[in-house]
Amino acid sequence: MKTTYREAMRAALRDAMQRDDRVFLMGEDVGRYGGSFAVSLGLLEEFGPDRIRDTPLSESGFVGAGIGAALGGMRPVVEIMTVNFSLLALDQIINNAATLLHMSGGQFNVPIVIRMTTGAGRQLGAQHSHSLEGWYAHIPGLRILAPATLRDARGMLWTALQDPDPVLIFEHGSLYNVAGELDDGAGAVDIDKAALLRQGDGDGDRLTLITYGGTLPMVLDAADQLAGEGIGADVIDLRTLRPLDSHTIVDSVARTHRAVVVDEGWRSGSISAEIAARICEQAFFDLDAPVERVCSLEVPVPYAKHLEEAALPSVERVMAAARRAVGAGG
Amino acid sequence: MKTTYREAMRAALRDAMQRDDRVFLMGEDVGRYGGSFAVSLGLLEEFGPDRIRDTPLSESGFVGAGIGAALGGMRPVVEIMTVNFSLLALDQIINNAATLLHMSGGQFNVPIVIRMTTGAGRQLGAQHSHSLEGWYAHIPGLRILAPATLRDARGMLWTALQDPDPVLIFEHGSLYNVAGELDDGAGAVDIDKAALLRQGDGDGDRLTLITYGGTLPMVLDAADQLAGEGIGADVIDLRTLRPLDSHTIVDSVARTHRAVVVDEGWRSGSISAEIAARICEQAFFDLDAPVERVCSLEVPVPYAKHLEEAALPSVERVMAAARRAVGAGG
Amino acid sequence: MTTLKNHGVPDAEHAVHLLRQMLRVRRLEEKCIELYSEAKIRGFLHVYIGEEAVAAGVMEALAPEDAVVATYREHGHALLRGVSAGAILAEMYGRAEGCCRGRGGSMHLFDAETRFYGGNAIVAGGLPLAVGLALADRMAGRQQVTACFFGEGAVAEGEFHESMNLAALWQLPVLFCCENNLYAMGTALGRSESQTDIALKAAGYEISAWAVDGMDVLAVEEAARRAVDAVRSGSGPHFLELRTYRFRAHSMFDPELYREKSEVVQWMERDPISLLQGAMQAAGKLPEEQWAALQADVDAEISTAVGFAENGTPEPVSELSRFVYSDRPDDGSAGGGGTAEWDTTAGKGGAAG
Amino acid sequence: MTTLKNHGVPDAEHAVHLLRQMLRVRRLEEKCIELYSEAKIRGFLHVYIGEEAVAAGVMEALAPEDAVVATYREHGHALLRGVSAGAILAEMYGRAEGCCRGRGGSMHLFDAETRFYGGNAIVAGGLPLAVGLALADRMAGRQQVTACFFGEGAVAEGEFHESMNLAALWQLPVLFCCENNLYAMGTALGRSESQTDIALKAAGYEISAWAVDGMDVLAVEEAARRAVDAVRSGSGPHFLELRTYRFRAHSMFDPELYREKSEVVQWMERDPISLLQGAMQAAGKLPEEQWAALQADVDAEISTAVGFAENGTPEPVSELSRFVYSDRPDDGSAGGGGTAEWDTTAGKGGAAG
Ligand SMILES: Cc1ncc(C[n+]2csc(CCOP(=O)(O)OP(=O)(O)O)c2C)c(N)n1
Ligand SMILES: Cc1ncc(C[n+]2csc(CCOP(=O)(O)OP(=O)(O)O)c2C)c(N)n1
Ligand SMILES: [Mg+2]
Ligand SMILES: [Mg+2]
Repeated sequence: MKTTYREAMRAALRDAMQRDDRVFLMGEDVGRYGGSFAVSLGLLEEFGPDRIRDTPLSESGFVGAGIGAALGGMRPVVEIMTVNFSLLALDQIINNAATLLHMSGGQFNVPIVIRMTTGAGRQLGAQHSHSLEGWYAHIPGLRILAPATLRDARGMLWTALQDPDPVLIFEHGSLYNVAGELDDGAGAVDIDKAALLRQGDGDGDRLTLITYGGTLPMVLDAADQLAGEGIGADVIDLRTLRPLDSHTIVDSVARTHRAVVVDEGWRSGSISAEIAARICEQAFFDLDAPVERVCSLEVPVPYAKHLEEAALPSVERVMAAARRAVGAGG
Repeated sequence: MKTTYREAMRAALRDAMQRDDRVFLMGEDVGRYGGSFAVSLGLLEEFGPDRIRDTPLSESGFVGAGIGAALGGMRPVVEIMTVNFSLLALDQIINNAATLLHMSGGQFNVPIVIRMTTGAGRQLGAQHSHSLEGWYAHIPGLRILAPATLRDARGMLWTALQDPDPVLIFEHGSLYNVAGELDDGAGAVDIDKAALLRQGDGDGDRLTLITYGGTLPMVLDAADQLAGEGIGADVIDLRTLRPLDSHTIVDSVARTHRAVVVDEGWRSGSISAEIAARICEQAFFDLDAPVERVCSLEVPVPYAKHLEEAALPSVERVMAAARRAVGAGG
Repeated sequence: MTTLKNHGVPDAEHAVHLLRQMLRVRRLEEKCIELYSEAKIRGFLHVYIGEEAVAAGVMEALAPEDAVVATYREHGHALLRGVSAGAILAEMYGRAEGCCRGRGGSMHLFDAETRFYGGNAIVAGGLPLAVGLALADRMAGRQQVTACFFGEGAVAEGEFHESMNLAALWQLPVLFCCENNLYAMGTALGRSESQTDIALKAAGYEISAWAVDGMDVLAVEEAARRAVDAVRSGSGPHFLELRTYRFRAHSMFDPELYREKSEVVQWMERDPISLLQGAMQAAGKLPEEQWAALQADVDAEISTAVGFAENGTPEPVSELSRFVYSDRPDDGSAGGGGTAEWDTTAGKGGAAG
Repeated sequence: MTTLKNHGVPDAEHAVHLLRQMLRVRRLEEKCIELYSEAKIRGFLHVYIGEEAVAAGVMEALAPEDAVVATYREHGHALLRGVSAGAILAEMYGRAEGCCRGRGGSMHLFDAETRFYGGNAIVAGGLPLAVGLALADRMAGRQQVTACFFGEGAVAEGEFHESMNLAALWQLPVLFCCENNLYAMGTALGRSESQTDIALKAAGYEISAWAVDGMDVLAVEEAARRAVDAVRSGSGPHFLELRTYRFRAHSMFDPELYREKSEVVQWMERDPISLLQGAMQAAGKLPEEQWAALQADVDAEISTAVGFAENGTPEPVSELSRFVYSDRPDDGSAGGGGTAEWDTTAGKGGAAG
């Protein structure tokens, strides 16, 4: 079946709503507008305004209401238009969703799913271009997902809804229009393991490219080109940023001895730092070169196209880092 | 002069208010109550309610108003009672304070200082025990300070107020009562460099202990005890978490070849990850063992004393990590 | 001292019940203060002394299937909702027998059985939860009410505003109970709100609101019953401004620089317990020996509770990482089993800090 | 079509000025749409077409030393505040000559010279800034006013609530201008507010508020002058609810599923430009040739501006890291010089990713 990332997300929502009466979608303009990125287009007509629930502009209020509804037995899917606005709801996410289970000694779990668009690349300027999913991954009590493929766009939501605890799903804005083939029977996928999407081969240099979300297409592209240069790259799609599946990473690095992490977040304190730190901790004596990090430049993302492009990771920067890592110059 | 951390902070505030008419303090209960941690006790009487300005409970509102006042030419010191409540103000801090200069092409800098108490250790439970200063250090446009000594408590504020850009000062709650000697003439200190507070010596094993803020006393204590075991520890007080002074860290590690980072933040995605990553990037071939990290357990901080203690870094855990790092068992 | 509103002849048995309820809270908290000074209890401790009529009156109006959301000043709410004094004290002792296994402490009491959803130490942080609980009831077609308690200080927070609007817009079954004790820590109402008539503020959201004498438990109960009935019958959220006063400091650390002792003394003359007790005695409905027996009963309850807490066991440190995530059947997956510090033992570098 | 309120005999010269101001905004934005479809402008673009009377009327009441805070729908505000059409268009082209050197784009126009503090793409995010700007004026003893524009959608946000309260509590010189165009993206007012009378809501903060026909530039100006005078003279914040309508889609991506075409058409009959033009022509105060000349003038201004933007230079990539922190005299410290990616070149591992 030919589909797009957006359609896969929509199919996942529809499917969840059909399977479980307790599931409903709530957020700004999810209904009459059709979703700010058109993900929920048509669902209002199908499920009505109670279950496709438009909210006023009040991120803290409706995210908190989602948490309350989860406590009350529902399975809310709360959409925050973009991660940028989620800063207004952080108190509810961190001080309530992530902590209630522990504070209550195991009595109150919070089965909420919060979806939001993330990332830059569309010239929206500093206040609309944050990539904060890696930052969110710092918070115990949350599970952080970053579907990068059609399969995951289709399959992660249902698994997330089965989770008794809060799950945040970050959808990179540049992925919605990605089109491709998806199995007709595609459904729930695990959300525990990273995926080794490609295993580098050949007798030449080897390395592991680690990424997730919006930068995955770029990294796959780089891996292709590197293969042309005789560099065999493993490509790992992290898929879940918390808990991080170190095993898959360390396994690969133990074979390749070199790693490049690609992450659209700002470099300092990004999830790329955590990954680099873990590789050094857990594969120190396997490692033949420092772990390279390709991140966004540490600037508020600028509007102008040429400036924005210069600020974000690119195939060229990934390739250069890969070449440095294998000591092939750069 | 004998003083306490709290008194040193107060003296710094008084001093700044006296020196510069544009400086004022604003926050919940900074005036009539005397400050929730008694830092501003007595200042209302001295400077009046206009400049020691009590605010309603509205973190986003008054932090945003502080940003506006800074734009309007004032030099506001905004107190958020604790970092836990700063989550309510994150939109203003990240989307406005940290980005206005860049978005406006250099026209509008934001000379605000935001102070807040941070940290656990007083049995306040999950919603009152966050250590998020390292997390804040991810954000470009902010400068993040963590005074750990009397000298810095006394001296960082004035330097921060000279800074044309937003500065966040994190005061660990366990430090307020720390007493000691301070030069009568103690004043402004630089906020650019980490401090090598102690240089390990002897012919035995060597390592670098890196920390900041509330865990500094514990690390100094551990260094003393390690010396007794023949392990010579450099101790670095980071002082400023953004920008991070990698040079001081790397210089020391180049001599000691081993490092332990101690940080009260949750381990995954903490500033300890960034430090470990940088050491691996910048001193890879100098490093003889993986960088150790001693962080808080990844749980919402529990109330019960024995559980809280088990969750936080301790002298014992620092010592054990140090011994592991130097390969002395553990 | 007979400044109780005339509610007609109060049913003696019910009045004694209310008196007992208030007294239970009072004695529990007096004991907490004592235990705090003995360092048996730590952290922040916020007592409700002086405000007992509010929780006592409102709880009467609720049914067991209703839900309650409160603040960090919630010992009374928990107790009167049905959490035992023993479970509450054990929690403050950090015991496994505490209502949150020692993880919550004074500010974070929770109890699933009585649908007591906290205990929230973030001012106004509970309001959106209450809205959501009510939304769940509404969507599931249950005739349940969620009562949400918060201080007048919370009214300045954005979360108050957003919650009021959502509840009103969607006509959700929430009873907002604003405990207006005139101070938020050291900040007097007039220094925190441009409009100090809180009930009037609620009307700005098209929510029916009225102000009630929060020292008069009968008045509180009457108002709460009226409001709960309306909420339950589907006429949307209601709002009570309960005018009360906190007799003690904000917490154990508060030197009370911000108010005159005389103001406190004046309010103490309207102590909700004395008011009701006095009125009943004046009406000849509370014989001395009954009052003495009631007090003895309550004292016994509290001292049993202290014993329970004292004899409790510490939650094992080995359980510390539990409840970060829900327990799951052990499927070997990374997310299950309450693992708190992911992967730290898995590596070769031995990084278990 | 003469549904303008009777403001007495309008001064012809002044009315022509207002007409010109509105037309400048209209033509600028029509050009923006054109340029957008040619992909010369990117990102989000929100036009103000239909709402021009609001900015035009309010700006008349402000003095040069006053401050303005607006939203992401702010081209008109910037232009009428005095930012040149060239600097605005160059910004949308991402040019160094843009009013923010290409870093801001359509949603983030800023201009220090005219005290235009943005451009803010976070709904309600500008309100606290306006409160703070007014606080600074107040503390410094300056008789200045801060005008803060925001949509009716922003009213549901907590930041609105907190800002209103602070401004009223401290009696700060803010003029709140709520541009009530009935929709927040696809959400009609009645679906976002339980109380849809926004001016009434403001009164809940004890802020003087009144509703104004936002299609009638003379009415807007009159109300704004009255309010600004009151604010400037120290009688605290004032609030205008300006009832208007957006003729176009929310942004370039909006299929407008949420409203009827007929509703839009009906509102277009009250196009603020046609209304004033019609009234003046009816009163014989706008000869055909004067109207033609005015249009030609405005067209010339806009096409000059387009030329300016087209001929602008890209901000050099080497400058990208500037303005993360303020430029400082080169003291060699880590914090200075706008370094964006700390330390990446300093290490031995060659980690400059
Ligand atoms: C968001 C937030 N800000 C600040 C605090 C610190 N704090 C705790 S209680 C309190 C006063 C609250 O007053 P009120 O809502 O009137 O309740 P009361 O204590 O009077 O019952 C403050 C400021 C907090 N817990 N949460
Ligand atoms: C905090 C936040 N939430 C959501 C958005 C997305 N968004 C942009 S404009 C808008 C509608 C705002 O409506 P209103 O305030 O009425 O202004 P208008 O666009 O009608 O001028 C929304 C939801 C945002 N920019 N900021
Ligand atoms: Mg109060
Ligand atoms: Mg609108």
